[in-house]
Amino acid sequence: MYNRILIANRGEIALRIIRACKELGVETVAVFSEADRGSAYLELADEAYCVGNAKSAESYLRINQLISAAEVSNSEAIHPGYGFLAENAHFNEVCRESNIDFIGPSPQAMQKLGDKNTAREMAVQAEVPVVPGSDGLIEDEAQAAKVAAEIGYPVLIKATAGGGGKGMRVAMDENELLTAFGQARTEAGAAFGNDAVYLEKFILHPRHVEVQVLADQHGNVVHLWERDCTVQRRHQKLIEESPGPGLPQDVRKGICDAAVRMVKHADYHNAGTVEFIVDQDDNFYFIEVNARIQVEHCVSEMVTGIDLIQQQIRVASGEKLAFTQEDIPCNGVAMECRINAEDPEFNFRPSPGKINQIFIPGGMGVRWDSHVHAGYVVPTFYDSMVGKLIVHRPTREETIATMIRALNELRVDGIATTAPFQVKVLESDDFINNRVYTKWVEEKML
Amino acid sequence: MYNRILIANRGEIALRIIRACKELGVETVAVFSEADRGSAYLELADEAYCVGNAKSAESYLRINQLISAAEVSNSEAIHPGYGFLAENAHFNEVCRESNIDFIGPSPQAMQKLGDKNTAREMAVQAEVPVVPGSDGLIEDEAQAAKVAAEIGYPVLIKATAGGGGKGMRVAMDENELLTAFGQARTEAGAAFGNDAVYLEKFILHPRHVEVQVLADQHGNVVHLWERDCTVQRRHQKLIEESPGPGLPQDVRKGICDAAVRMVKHADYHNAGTVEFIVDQDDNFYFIEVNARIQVEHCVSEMVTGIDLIQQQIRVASGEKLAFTQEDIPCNGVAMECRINAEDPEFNFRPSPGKINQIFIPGGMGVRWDSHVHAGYVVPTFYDSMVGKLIVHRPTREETIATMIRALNELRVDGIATTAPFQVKVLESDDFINNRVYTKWVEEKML
Amino acid sequence: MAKEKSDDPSVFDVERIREFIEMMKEHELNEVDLRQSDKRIKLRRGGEPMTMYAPQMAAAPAAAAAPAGGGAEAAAEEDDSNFEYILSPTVGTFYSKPKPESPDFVKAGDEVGADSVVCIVEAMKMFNEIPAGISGKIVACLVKNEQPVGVNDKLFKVAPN
Amino acid sequence: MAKEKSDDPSVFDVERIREFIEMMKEHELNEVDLRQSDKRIKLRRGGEPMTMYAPQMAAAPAAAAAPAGGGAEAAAEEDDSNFEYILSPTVGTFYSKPKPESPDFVKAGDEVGADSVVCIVEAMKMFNEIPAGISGKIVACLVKNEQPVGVNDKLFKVAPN
Repeated sequence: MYNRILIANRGEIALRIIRACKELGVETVAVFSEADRGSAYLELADEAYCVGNAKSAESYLRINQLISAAEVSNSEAIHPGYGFLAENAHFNEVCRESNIDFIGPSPQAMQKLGDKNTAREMAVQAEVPVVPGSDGLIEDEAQAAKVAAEIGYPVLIKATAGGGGKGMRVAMDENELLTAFGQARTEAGAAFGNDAVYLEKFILHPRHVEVQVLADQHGNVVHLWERDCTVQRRHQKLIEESPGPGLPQDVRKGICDAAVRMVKHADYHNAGTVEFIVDQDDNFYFIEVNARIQVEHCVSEMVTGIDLIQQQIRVASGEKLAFTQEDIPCNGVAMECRINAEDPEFNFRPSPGKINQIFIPGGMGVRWDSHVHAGYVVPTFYDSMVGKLIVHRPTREETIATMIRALNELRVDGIATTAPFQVKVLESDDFINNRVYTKWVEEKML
Repeated sequence: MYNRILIANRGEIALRIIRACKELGVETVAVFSEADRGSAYLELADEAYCVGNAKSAESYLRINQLISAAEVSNSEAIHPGYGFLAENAHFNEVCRESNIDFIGPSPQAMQKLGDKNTAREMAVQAEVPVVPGSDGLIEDEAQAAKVAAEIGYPVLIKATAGGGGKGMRVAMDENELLTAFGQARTEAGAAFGNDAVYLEKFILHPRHVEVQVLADQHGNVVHLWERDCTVQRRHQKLIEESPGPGLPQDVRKGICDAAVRMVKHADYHNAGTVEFIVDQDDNFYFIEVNARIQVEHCVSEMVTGIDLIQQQIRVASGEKLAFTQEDIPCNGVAMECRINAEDPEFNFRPSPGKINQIFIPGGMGVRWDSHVHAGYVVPTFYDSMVGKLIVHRPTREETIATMIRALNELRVDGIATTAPFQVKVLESDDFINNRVYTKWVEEKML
Repeated sequence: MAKEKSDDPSVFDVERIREFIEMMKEHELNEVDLRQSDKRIKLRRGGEPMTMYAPQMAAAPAAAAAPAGGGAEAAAEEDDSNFEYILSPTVGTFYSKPKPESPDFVKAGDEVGADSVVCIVEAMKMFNEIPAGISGKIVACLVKNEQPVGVNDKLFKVAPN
Repeated sequence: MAKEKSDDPSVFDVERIREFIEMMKEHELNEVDLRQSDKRIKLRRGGEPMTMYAPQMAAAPAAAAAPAGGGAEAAAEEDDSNFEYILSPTVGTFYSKPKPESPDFVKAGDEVGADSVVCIVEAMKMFNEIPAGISGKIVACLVKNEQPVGVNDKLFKVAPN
């Protein structure tokens, strides 16, 4: 086990990692930008170094400053958290070249899985179902029309380098396809400097289901069950839960086993998430692998009792997993609401600024993960998430009731938060009766 | 189920009850003294009424004001919380005469169990082991000497109306007994206006172990396992945990079954606690029954997943228990630290006043039950407890590590708290290796 | 108020401000806001604003949610402090009249003496006649008939003689 | 402003403002707002105390835990503001001398020019010579030889010319 690690991140996840380290008896080195100077959570670290100005590019993304901080502080490993450099294979490599462990997968695995097209090919090899579509890139309209005819309309045109919906087009028939094809390429070229696109079947009203996996460096791979993250707004997850509501047991087993196959095939170690979409007949299709810890990891922690951050550090340091798949329970129902400094009354516009007063929810079944406090100023430079409210109760009904109770208890004076909107979602018939889909928020709640 | 209940209490437990009610869909009516006017938790209630001045005797103990508040607010039941009128059989009776349910046992059961001597007799009838001693009161020195010779020295002289150590004397031999007997009587008479005393065997270095029980009004009684509350300072519990560390399984079963026998024999319903002392050979002896919810109920909630306050309200309203003994798990290890506004640096002197700033611990395995926030003023008039820090992890080792981490995270600016002292206890070899006893804090830590 | 007492110092008078501030500290006031014609003296002290804990509940319980030291603050909200209040001595139901068919004990404008009965607060079947406690003119009745009230809830606003 | 009582100085009177400010500090006031006819004096200060988040760490990282806007506050601690600081442009190890056996680049009392090298900060095997950036007299070296430093940590205190 390490004596000391550096945390190349900020805010909630930096605090989360500090907590895990304290419980493991590992010393922590924090880094911070001028915008985060003086934040309370930095005091909990054993050391803290300023790495630059408020802008991420001038602080949390400065690889040389982060490596220097690790070296002067004698840190043996770096935990990247999520966001920033968490999925940057180059940073991953520089760490290892500097004889500092990167707490995550190998740069090679990260690279392979980072490219959607390669990842899809690996999935097929691992016999993980993928959305029917072109195997590889589409060169021209003619090929597009041919493939579309094979897989059947409606079809989706996607940019291989894409993300966040850019370079994406739906075509209901061949006419639409021929126009959309050009548009998608142009948009992709502009957005990513890479206009390569591919085709796949368009799935109506899908759910987003992902599987938490954990792998050591000795070939042992386990899953910590699935998370349903279907409630999203513009691809931003708002509510996550485990287990996936309404998933038949055989589908659960199938999707979790598929995730383990995928990770084994990619020769992947540390924590990761395999993302799927599930159609209305409970068929699941591989989407991508997130080669890092995720914001919503806490819901898997609650149902399994396993501290994922501690496990990340253990396996990175070379330890074998201390448990097998059979040892991993799935108790009750856990749910997480991301509390963002955004104003749902005004189209979720960012609401940074000073928190004059805050009443933090607590009590039976409630977990609160956040670095904020009365007097804390939410900076304008970073992600708008100010905290995560997690609830764990025996049944989904109880979990929803407690989450609503806790969201109503949370009172923040000085900034607006998404909490009131999340209450509306939790009270809606569609959510309670599990009739949501990835575009549900935009189509039914806004 | 009730539509609306009144909460005849304040602070942490008032908030705890409001939370349970919100999750049950029951409306709440809070009461408050002038000292608590404007406290944040009152806003969470559907209504709130001032019942008088800061002094408890002029507000939270004013039965007529509380009943009036229940009547004008159309409350169907009153939850007394703990302390104040929670074990006042007269208040219990007045509620029922006013056609308001008292959320707790019957006044008769409360009365019987309230008298130590009667309770002891009932224990004997229920075949619950009691500390060997005089069956009933000791009239004079001669009888005292005779009984002491039978049960063997050292012996303990106790006041039947006693509490808090008053009217208690240890005698190592007959000479000491003859002097101590008179002293104990005088002290008891002065303290309680009742100089009746009895004798029992003095147990060296006992542990305090109590069993949480829950009974409906249809004869169903279950236990929620035991709690070890051995770490006390002057009879004030500082740390509680479940399960009891180092208790052999057969002893656990024996003590829990005994508690259920006791409660059934007393024709008791609602939540209650049966207290025992356990000697160094793991023999357990009945001490008393607490006919109310207790501060430390949360540790039993964590290991069983059962919300005790919700259950109190359900059974009081006439519902049958929805589960049997076999359905009640005991998962992992839960521990609670009572955070008191006291300064351990200065002999635990009270430290009321304004909380300028507070950082509340959170994260994996941590539960925080408290009504305080930055800007809250801790009044001088009431109990010094400002919050409860509860941790639940798979093993005792992990639970201790997380509790230490969380206690160090808790920072309160403006008042002193017991947290630093509790860290010292948790880090001590005696606590880790389970070598503590009820006087351990005074003898080894102060 | 038009003609100002010549002994009334400028609002900028340092000594008077100091006295106000010491009063605020002594009585834990968060704010003092005094206005007269075109003059204003506004002073704020203490930590973070507690506005988030401002009243959110129905009339009677509203007082409950007023910030700590709410009494003082409530007073601060008044245009001036020339008024007093008749408070409820008990939790109960407020009755403005002895019988449903009879007129109110008092109405705005009535002169009352310390012993005049101004209302009844009923608690546990006991009908407590509430005396004004001060002599003066009723400015307003602050509670509706048959509304529940708590201890120290304001019942009437009075301009004392 | 024309007809102003002689005993009532201009709102711009520095002495009176100073008295107000001292009162505000002494009594923890957040705001003073005084108006009379067309005159107004409004003073605001501070938020709630963040003292609990004051530095608690070792020398180098100490800056880390300074309150937000710590720079300003640090300056406030100084008796006066006639000094400037040479800050570290990078995370690294501070070296006061080019070689272990050689003397320090600069010591207290030395005059430096903007281009004078005052120290080396080593990061990733790269030895960065740090220029003073201002000309003046070195008042103090604030970091020990071979001590780790972060971006913007204060290295030297300088009295500028």
